Amino acid sequence: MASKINPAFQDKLKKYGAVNFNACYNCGTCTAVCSLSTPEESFPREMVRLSSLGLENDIKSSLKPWECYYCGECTENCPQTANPGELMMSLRRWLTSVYDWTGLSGLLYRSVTFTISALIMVFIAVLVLGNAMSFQLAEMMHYGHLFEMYVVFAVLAIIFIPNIARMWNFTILRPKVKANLKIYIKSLPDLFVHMFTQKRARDCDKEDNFRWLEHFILVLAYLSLLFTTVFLDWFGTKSFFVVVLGYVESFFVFVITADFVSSRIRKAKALNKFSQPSDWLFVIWLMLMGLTAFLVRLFIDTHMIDNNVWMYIVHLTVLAQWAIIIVPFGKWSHFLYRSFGMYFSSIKAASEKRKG
Amino acid sequence: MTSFVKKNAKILVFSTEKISDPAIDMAGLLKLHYPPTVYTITVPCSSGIKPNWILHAFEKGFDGVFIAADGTDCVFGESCTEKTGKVVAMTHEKMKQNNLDPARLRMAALCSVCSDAFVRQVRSLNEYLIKTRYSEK
Amino acid sequence: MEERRKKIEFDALVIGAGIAGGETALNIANNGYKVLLVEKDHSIGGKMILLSKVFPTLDCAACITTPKVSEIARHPNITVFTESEVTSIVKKTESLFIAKITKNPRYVHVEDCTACQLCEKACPVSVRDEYQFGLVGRKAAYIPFSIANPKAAVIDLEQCTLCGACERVCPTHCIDFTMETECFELQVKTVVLATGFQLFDPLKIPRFGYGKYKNVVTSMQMEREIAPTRPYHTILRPGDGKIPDQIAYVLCTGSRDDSVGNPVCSQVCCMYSMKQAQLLMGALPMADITIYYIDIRSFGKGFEEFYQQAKDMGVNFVKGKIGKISEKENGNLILRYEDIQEGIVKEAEHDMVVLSVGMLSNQSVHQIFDGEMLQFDSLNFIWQSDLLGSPAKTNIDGVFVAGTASGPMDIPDSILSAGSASSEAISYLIQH
Amino acid sequence: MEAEIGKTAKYLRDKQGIPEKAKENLKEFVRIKKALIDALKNGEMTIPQLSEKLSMSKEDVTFYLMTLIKYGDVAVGEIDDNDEYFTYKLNK
Amino acid sequence: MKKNLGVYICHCGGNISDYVDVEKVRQAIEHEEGVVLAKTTMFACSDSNQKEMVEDIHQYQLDGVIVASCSPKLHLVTFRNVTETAGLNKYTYVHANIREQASWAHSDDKEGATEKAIRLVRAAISKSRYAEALYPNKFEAEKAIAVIGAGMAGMKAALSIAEKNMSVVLIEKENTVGGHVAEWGSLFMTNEKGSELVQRIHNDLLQHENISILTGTEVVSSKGSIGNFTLTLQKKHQPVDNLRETMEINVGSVVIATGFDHYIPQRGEFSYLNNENVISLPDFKKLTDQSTGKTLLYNGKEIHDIAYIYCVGSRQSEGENKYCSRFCCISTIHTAIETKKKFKGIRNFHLHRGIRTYGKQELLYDEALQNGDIFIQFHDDFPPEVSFKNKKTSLKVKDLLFSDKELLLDADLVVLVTGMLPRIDQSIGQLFKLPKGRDNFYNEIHMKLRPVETVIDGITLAGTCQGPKNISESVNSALSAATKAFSSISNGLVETEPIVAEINGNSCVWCGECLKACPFEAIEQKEIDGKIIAVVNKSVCKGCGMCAPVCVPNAIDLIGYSDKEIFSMIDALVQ
Repeated sequence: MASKINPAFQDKLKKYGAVNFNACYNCGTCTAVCSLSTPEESFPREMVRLSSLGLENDIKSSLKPWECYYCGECTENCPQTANPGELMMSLRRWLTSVYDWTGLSGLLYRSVTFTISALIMVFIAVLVLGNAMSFQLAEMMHYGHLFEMYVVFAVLAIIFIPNIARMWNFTILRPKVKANLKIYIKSLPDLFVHMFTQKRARDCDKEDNFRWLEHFILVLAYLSLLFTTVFLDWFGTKSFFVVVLGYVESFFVFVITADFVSSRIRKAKALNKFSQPSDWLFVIWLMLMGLTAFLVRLFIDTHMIDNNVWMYIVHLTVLAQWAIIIVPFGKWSHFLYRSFGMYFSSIKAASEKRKG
Repeated sequence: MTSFVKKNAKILVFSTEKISDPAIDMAGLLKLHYPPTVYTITVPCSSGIKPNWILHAFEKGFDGVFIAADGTDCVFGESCTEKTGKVVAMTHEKMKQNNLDPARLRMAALCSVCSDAFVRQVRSLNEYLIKTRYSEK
Repeated sequence: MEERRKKIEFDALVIGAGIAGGETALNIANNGYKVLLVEKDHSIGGKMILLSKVFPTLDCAACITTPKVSEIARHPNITVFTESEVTSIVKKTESLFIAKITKNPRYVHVEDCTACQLCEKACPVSVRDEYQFGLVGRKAAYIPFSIANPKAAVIDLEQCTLCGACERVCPTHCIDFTMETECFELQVKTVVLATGFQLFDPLKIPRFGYGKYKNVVTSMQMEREIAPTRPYHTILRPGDGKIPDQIAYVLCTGSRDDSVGNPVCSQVCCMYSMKQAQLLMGALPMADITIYYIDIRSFGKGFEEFYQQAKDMGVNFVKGKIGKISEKENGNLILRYEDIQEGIVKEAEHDMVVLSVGMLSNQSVHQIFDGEMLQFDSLNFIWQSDLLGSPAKTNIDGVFVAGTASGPMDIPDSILSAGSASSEAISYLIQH
Repeated sequence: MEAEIGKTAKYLRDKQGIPEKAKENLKEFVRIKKALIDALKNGEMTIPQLSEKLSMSKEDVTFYLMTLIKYGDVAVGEIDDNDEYFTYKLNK
Repeated sequence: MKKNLGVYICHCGGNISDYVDVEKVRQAIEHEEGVVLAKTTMFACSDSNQKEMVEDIHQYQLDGVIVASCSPKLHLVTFRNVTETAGLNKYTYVHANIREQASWAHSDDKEGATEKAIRLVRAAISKSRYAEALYPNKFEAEKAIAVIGAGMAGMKAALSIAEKNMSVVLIEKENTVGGHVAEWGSLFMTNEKGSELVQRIHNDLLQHENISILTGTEVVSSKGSIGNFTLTLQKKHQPVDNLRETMEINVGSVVIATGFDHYIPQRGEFSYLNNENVISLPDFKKLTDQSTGKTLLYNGKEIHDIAYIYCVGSRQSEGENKYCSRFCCISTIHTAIETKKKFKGIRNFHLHRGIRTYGKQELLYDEALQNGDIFIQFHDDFPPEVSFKNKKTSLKVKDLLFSDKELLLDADLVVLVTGMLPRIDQSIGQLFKLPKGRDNFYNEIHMKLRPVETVIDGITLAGTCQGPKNISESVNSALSAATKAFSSISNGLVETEPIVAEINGNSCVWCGECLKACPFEAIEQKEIDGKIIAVVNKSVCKGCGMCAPVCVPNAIDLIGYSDKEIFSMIDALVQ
């Protein structure tokens, strides 16, 4: 079927951070140097081509952006400095906004003003709520904990489940991928393996596994910290074990994210050269999350918290911003979409295979 | 006639200044050996070789004649190939009339670095001539 | 040193004795002007004299270059300084340039040397031969190559053990280790820069494995392998002496590549690769040749027809630039690329890989101008101040540029550019 | 002139000595040349065979062998049945 | 016949003497008829031996010299110069090659090599007996040059000749100068306007007194050869006066700069002429140059989306034009960039067959890409389809860069990127009998050795009449042609090689075979003493000898290669 070219898409994509990708003269170096690219799934040049031609539907139905772990080799070796790595990143941002039924995701990516306003509004809301409770620590911590618990389910139910359904619609249903339930079940392990191990990232940079390891630990630390605070009530627990666990988890979270931030500042690698506001937001808030949680518990254990309620307010603000803005609409969601991307792509592969 | 035992046929080569002569020179430079009874007369262009020169050579005792033609490299234009061909055809005709084996005259286009080809050509002509002219001796 | 500077006077100074410089010198000299032709190498004829055959006519490079070169060497109005460098040029007045030239010692009196090669036989030292691009050895006392001009021995003093064997066998006593650097101060009316280009060094692209994998060679090395004055007895892999039968060409090695600082096209690589492919098919009838390209640029007279001819001969053209090369145990190479037409990443095995390296600017003249400075373009080629109206003019009145010193060019274009520069120089000499 | 014609090398040697690099290089070449020529005394060999026998890398064998052919010490023999490798022998 | 011959046999420091017994050679020939001196020498080419040869020539009153040494390619000229220094005519010198063709070629057979060397020297001696003194053919040349065609190449050629203080006649059949370039707007690489560039060069031309510019003038006939051409010029018919003015000019050399024609697409080729929104590149360039508004208007309609279809009339697999026109890729890309800069809301779509922006032109290709221009490469066999429905022009194309995906686009304007054709009016070529190449452009002698000269001495090619070129390439070629034309006649004399064909008037019966064989038209029919015979025009003959074998009465000899010389050599080789 013939597709209509739409050059206007180039400008749209640039708002999501894509740099210079239209300089591509289609030599294929990026695809050839990419260690994740295979004969079955060759990228990123195809995505660059689709983006230049503005074939939105093809991009929407593609899972390739999620298969890229941005090692930056394509960008380093691109003879036209067309930055295919950053294009793939931008496509992920754009896809996030396409999957998101609320449309907020796109606004966050495209507009810094909107992002800052949203952050400020959450901060004000925390202050207003705090004021309503006369800044009583115990009460605030109680409602804070309840908020944590409900927000996890709310985000999942209201935002993520519909969005992932949309993603499934774009990538599986509409392209008419024929897959039966057996395939869906059989492919399920891929979802969890990728979600928790990010094992593809290891293949990404074969010589240097450190980044993957850092990432892996961060994911584990973050998820278990979430579990520890929400379900084990870290701030309220008396269990020595839980307290220590929380310390260790939050320590890892802020140390590793601090390292990420510093490498972004140094722009050491190709993948760090073109950071967008959304990237900064993600790592800095994650770092703040770890740090403030660590400090809050430390204040509790050193009995300083009663005289330093502000510490908890800071933590709660960061937490609320994180949970309401960054997790559902920001870069956090990539973590989920990427895992589902791998899942869908393995379903696709299985159905292809069945077709012969 | 000379007294030494004849092992090789006497071959006269007409080569050209700009094209085939350098190839023959290079055959020497690269020490690609060929029979020493191969002698070269250099002319400007292979299409200027007269049939009566060739007949004279046979008459005086040459066993074979080889024209190292310019081919399409000729500095005087592309018609050289065709004209050299005509000279050979004319000479073959006259050789038949004089009861000479036309195969004693051969022609091949040699580029200016075709040393290997030259050596191959004269060796093969030499073998042919030895077989046909000296086998009974 | 200053006081020993010999003063000399010419009408024109031509720097660089490749084909462009040589043609320029001949044109000027044919009109009765005295020309000094300065060449830093031991032999004139530049890079062309080292080539095998040239596209699209496939006539041999030596057959074209050697008559030109001997015409230059013999010309009564041309003086050739080999192993010499111009160290400074100052424009004093309109049509008066003062140039300083350093002539390095060759340790052989060229006029007495008969190129008998006895010194070469006697010399015990063996080092890599730069005229064969390192594929084979040469002696420390040597004749650069068989069609070099001047055809005379050179002593490589850096590698020489000063045993004196060459000197003892030399029948004409032309070897002289007491030779020293000579310095000249030159007065000329006009200057032509024909300093040519430099080949891209593929070590700058580590993922192609040049230097590490021995069966990855540059196109210039392959050029030597197929030239009549070749380094080996036939075409062989330098890694183990095997006759190759699956040869790959990697186009745009160091051209059209911003990541190595050379974003422009070198104009000649597509064509010379196709030419080598055709010659290789002639020499190795069983060999398969594959050319990996981005775009085939066969734009000149007879070039497109040449491209079609290569396709008809069975040269395999694949659209897609090579991304990485890796080596197998047997010395064969795995090339990874995206087949652009199919959009699929593929790997192909070849037993020899030729990197078609591009042309870079030669920056040797960049610093020599004093006073009025010479200008260069963004790629450090000499800037053409009136590209469309007078392509040979530089920003300095009376200084002209010929050949690849102003940008990548093939041989016919270089010769035309030399014609243009000599025309400007002659006009300048007549007018001043 | 201080140096006598035909003895200028000695003059320069006395004046500035011999570069260490050149001496090393000559020693290396003489050693490899001897090894290759000794190996070929027993009969014709291919490059992979020589490489194995002398425990030298194939590219080094190729380089030095080709150099010895150029200098006239070694000659080219026959090609093997697979049309892959030539054998090499001593000249004369 | 010469009497006193001197023979030198060279050792070449062992290169010859290791395999050829040079002393035996010397002994074998020292008693040959006429040989008064036979010497061996270590290095014949050495300075000392050259000096000795000069002395010998004087002392022994030699009138012929033979050196048996290396290939004549190396030292023929050296020894010719030695004999000339000694006062002999250099053509009396004969060279025998006993290195490349004896000692080296037969290093496996010393006896055979020596025997061969003896025979080669004998043959050289035989030839030397007949070698006559020859003198180059010299004649006076007209010190003026005609340049035909006043486009960029012609104007620059004329200017460059005039700068060398030689008179030039610049002839242009149109009424204005500047050719195609004058019609163009901004030019690539410099962004100067075509008309401004032409104006600039024209002003320079007008500064020179020794240039006459004849516009509206055609060359109708040509006579003569290098040094002395007579051209008949005709003022083009003007509607006002019925008189057709003709004039004759005499020049020593002619520069042909007749340029090219644009390819005109056929009706229906990509809907050309069937759809008013399909135009050629030259027309599009004119349109953008002449439009002054903020938006680009064509037929009153705003233009935003422009599709360029490349290689129209070039690289044809079916048609006649197999060649690449070289300038069109970059010209289109530059035009696209300029159009985007000049007008609002322009989007460019390039439908090409591989972009050929060679050299620094690549930077412009990059700029176009950065501008967001879309490049789609189509297969040679699947050209884009142009359709016209509901007043909308749309294109369908399979993209080779994207797995042959079929793409659709709407375009307000389709620009056919037309290539260069050799001039349809070939009258100048016919007039001068210029040879043409496979592409039908005029052909040079040799692309690398003599890229602007033709097989007709005195006629050089400048610019695109020889093949597609861009402006700076045309100018380079024009200046090269100017240099060659100027150098050939600048001293007022023309010299040609003395080795030419000679016709024995007594034997000639004029059958015309030689005229047919001659590739240079050097043979003329002449009546001498009431007999019609063939004569050789020495200034045109190149000495190939092609006429000799075809002469039925054997009346033609090439000087230096006469029957008696060749016979004597054969005799010497075989005796």
